[in-house]
Amino acid sequence: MTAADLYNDRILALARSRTGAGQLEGPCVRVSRDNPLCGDRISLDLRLEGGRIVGLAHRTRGCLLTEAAAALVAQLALGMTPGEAQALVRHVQDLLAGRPCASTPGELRVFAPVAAVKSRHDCVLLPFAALAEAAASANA
Amino acid sequence: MTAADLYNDRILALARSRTGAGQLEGPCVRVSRDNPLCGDRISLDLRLEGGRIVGLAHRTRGCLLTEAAAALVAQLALGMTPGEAQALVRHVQDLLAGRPCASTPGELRVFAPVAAVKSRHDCVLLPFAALAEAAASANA
Amino acid sequence: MNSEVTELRRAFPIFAAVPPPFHYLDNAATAQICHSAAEALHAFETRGRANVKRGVYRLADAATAAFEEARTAVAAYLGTDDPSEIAFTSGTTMGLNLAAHVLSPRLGPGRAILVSELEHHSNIVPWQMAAERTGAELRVAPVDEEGRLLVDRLEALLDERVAVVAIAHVSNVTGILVDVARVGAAARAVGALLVVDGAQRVPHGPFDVRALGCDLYAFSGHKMFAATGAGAIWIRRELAEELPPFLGGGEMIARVSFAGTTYARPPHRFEAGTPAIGPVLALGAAARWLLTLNWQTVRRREEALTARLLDGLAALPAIRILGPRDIRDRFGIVAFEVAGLHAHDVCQLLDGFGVCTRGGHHCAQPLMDRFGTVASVRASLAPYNDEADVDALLTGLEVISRKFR
Amino acid sequence: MNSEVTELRRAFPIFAAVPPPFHYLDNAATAQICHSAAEALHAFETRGRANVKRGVYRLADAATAAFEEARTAVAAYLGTDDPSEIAFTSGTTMGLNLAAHVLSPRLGPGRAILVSELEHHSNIVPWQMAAERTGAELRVAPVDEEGRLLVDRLEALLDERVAVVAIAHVSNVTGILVDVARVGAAARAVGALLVVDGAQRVPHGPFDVRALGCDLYAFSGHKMFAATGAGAIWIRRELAEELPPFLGGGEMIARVSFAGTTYARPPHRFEAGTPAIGPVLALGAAARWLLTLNWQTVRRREEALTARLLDGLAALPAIRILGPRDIRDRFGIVAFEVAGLHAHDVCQLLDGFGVCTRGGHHCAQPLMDRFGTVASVRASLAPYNDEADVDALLTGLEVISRKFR
Ligand SMILES: Cc1ncc(COP(=O)(O)O)c(C=O)c1O
Ligand SMILES: Cc1ncc(COP(=O)(O)O)c(C=O)c1O
Repeated sequence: MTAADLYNDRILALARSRTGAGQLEGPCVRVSRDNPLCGDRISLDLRLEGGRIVGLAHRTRGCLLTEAAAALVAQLALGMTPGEAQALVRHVQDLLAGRPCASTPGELRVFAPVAAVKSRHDCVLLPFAALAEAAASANA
Repeated sequence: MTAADLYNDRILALARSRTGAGQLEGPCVRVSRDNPLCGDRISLDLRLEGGRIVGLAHRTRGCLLTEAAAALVAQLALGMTPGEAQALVRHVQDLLAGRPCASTPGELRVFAPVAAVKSRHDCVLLPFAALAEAAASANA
Repeated sequence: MNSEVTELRRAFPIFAAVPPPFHYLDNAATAQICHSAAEALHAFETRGRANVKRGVYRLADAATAAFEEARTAVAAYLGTDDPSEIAFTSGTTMGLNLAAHVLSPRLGPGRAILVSELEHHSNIVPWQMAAERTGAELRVAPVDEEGRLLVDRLEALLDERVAVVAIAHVSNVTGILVDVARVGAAARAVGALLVVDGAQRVPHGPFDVRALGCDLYAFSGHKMFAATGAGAIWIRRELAEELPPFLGGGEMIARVSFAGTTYARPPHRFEAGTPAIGPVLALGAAARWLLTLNWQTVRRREEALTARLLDGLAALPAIRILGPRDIRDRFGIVAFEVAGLHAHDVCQLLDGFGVCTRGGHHCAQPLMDRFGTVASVRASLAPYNDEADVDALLTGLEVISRKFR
Repeated sequence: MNSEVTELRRAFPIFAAVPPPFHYLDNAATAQICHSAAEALHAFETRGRANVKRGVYRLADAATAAFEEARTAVAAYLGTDDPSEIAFTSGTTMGLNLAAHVLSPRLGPGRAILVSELEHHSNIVPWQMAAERTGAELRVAPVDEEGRLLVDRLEALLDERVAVVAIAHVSNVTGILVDVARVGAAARAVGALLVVDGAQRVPHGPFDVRALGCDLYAFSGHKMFAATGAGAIWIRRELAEELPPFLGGGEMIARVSFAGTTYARPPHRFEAGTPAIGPVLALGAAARWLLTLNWQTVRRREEALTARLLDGLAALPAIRILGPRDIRDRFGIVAFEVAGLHAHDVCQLLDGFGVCTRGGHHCAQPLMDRFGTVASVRASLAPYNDEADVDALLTGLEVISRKFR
């Protein structure tokens, strides 16, 4: 693993895309999570209709990896059921543990190089964990 | 240094002599000291007349080295001035530090092998420290 | 020498370094370090040194990963797969002090702490201090004349005022194994928490800490063939989440401000400041290595050696064994007196035979008081000991008591 | 490379182990271990292991003697010839927690503790906890926009209610040297005790701790080129005799009984349980080795390097230095931000150039708040650093800010 692998063009492009940055108007589920080790933080809004995610927005203050992950969360989650959204975090965990499974969405594999850098796993996980928490409470 | 050097015949003979074991009748200075690391303890009585030590007795519960040192203290101190008695402990300290001086009483040299075993220095020092304390307060 | 033992000894660098005769029987004070622990320590300090928990460069990332792997290994040794139940400390003493502090909010006037008469000072003094600090009462469960905990008497001292029971798993003087599961059940019945001093149990093989029914379990790395400077405390997950921190500093916080500080979750809440990283890695390596041994064989050999030691001591005229004469529910730790000789003299003279033993009160003065003595000699076994070690001790004692009494 | 530095580097095993490029600039987090410390540690653990303070056999006697010699060496490094003023701890954090606990009897409602805004969490959280425990007030002396302590403001906060002042000798974020002697005089004038966090001062050469006019002085071995797992606290002799113990356990007692326990004299009163013997011996060896260096030369080189670093950073467009731009009263620690880039990303990318730096709040969130930021990158120097290290950092930053912002 080199820094160039970690900060590959796709991750940089994701981070710069700022997909989903902002906040939802109207009723939604809102969760905030932070990473106590570095102080990074995400605040995520989620709206469900007919059992599907129809709106997602986030305010993220974090490193490039967290920003990229937040953008990917915003891309992937729309249209998912809460269960599918919750499953994403486990797929990311498996990927970072170096054992992605066959059903891991291909888009997540952009984070495969992070597997080698344990101290950055939480950076990637933060937005996915926030999504899972929001999806769980939206479903409750 | 071997155990045989440490427990040489002269030290054993001193310890077994129990010189000075017992207690003084009548007015005297009495001090007690213990060695917190091993729980050994000496209680020492001292009587001065005309600026000289004329009586000394001790109750000692200790190892062979402490017993031998207590016996030697009882042998040496009689007839000494308080100042001479107080000087003994410094001579023993120098001896144990491996730098005896010319004026160190020859009798003390029986403890020279103990210099090599730091953990036993306090065993030898205990009776001498008690003597110094008693001499100082008898003199006060 | 037994060939299994010969092979085991190769895993301990000290035996290649100290010339014979070298009969190391002071394992209860500190055991020798195993090769894998020494190598983990040395490799980290000289080739992989970086601080843990925050750094992102490769050296720091690798150090952090290794640190967390050590946690996983120690958890595995205690039979749990939840590493967050393991907080690293500097040793058993620190762990027990941590326990006494984090449990203090449960203490106060009208509440009680129950310890036993067989405890090491490290499992007495922190509770005396906690009692003084909080106004709680300190109760003491007695032992019988062999030093066995009187569990009935302990149970009789348990009522709903008792908030904490603190007890050794194995005595460091007699090697007696305490029936912690029974104590735990009795403690739970009155709502008390159970703190176990595991210092002398952990070197004798892996076990299932959850099955003991205790709440906190403290131990030292240096007694389990790792380095000096690190130990650990296991804290039951559900309890750990509720407990306050003990020490304050870096790495144990979520956010610090003068308006108010919030704390990290377990185990980090209990790990303030830079940990003893090298010694922790050694502890993890030792745990991993110990897990590869065949403990049935090791235990059987230890029992046979303990019996040989007890029988040999009983055959010597001037010896008084403190504690039981049999090997029932005990590990290989035997304390004894030599009539007419001071314990320190005996140890010093035994050193002349290349035999390393400990003399003194073994930091268990209340138990010494119970045995009616001030000091004793203690021989304690490890898997690398064999018949030659025990026989050297017995021969030495025979000569010494003939010559010096 | 400077030939003096080349020679110095040979005294640090890491440089033979990690292939170039390797520019270690994370010394404020943990410094690399010097050869003599590594050897003292390894020799003790693998060839000389025995517990200290009680054993009489040769191995134990030698361990105890070496342990006390380490105490003497550390005392000498601090300019005192009274080793009983040195108590070994597991590190700065532990030392400061010890201070906060042993001084607690002097705290209470109506009393105050004074710290500063530039402190490391280890010198904040223990005092917040002490304030909460005792009902004392916590006062905070502010710093200016460069992070320099406003000593006038500190003095204005001092009145006879203040029982303890706790302050860093050198900031771990800006490298600023605090005028401890002036703070000490002001503290004494109101009868307050002064506790100094010396973690970042001790790696920069010997000094006279008594001349500082403080009462307790805590530091870590791993930051002064020794091993992880041990540090020390200096406690002024007369004060130490009066203070209660902190942790309870073996070796810190005079006599234990359930009727009442009495404590050993300093320093043993403050050293409960088996110490981190190997790491302590390493600390002693490091102190002895450091005393052989020519510190005038070392300091001059560090100043020149610090200036080169500051100038280089100032020349880069996107960099904001946190703290002073000059080298007056500061050591080689420099924190900075790269506009538009997160500190962790910068550190990760610098690692690609073989440059090891730290990113984050550096356990000094209040100071980060003062600087109006959350995280920064920190480069910190040691005697083995040279121009090549600083230049690699500057080149890396230049490339990174060009490519990734
Ligand atoms: C100023 C300061 N104080 C205290 C500490 C804490 O030291 P340790 O983590 O070794 O306990 C540090 C180091 O992180 C520091 O820089
Ligand atoms: C039963 C018991 N508890 C506690 C301790 C203290 O362990 P440490 O000195 O490693 O903190 C010991 C060892 O001395 C022990 O045998």
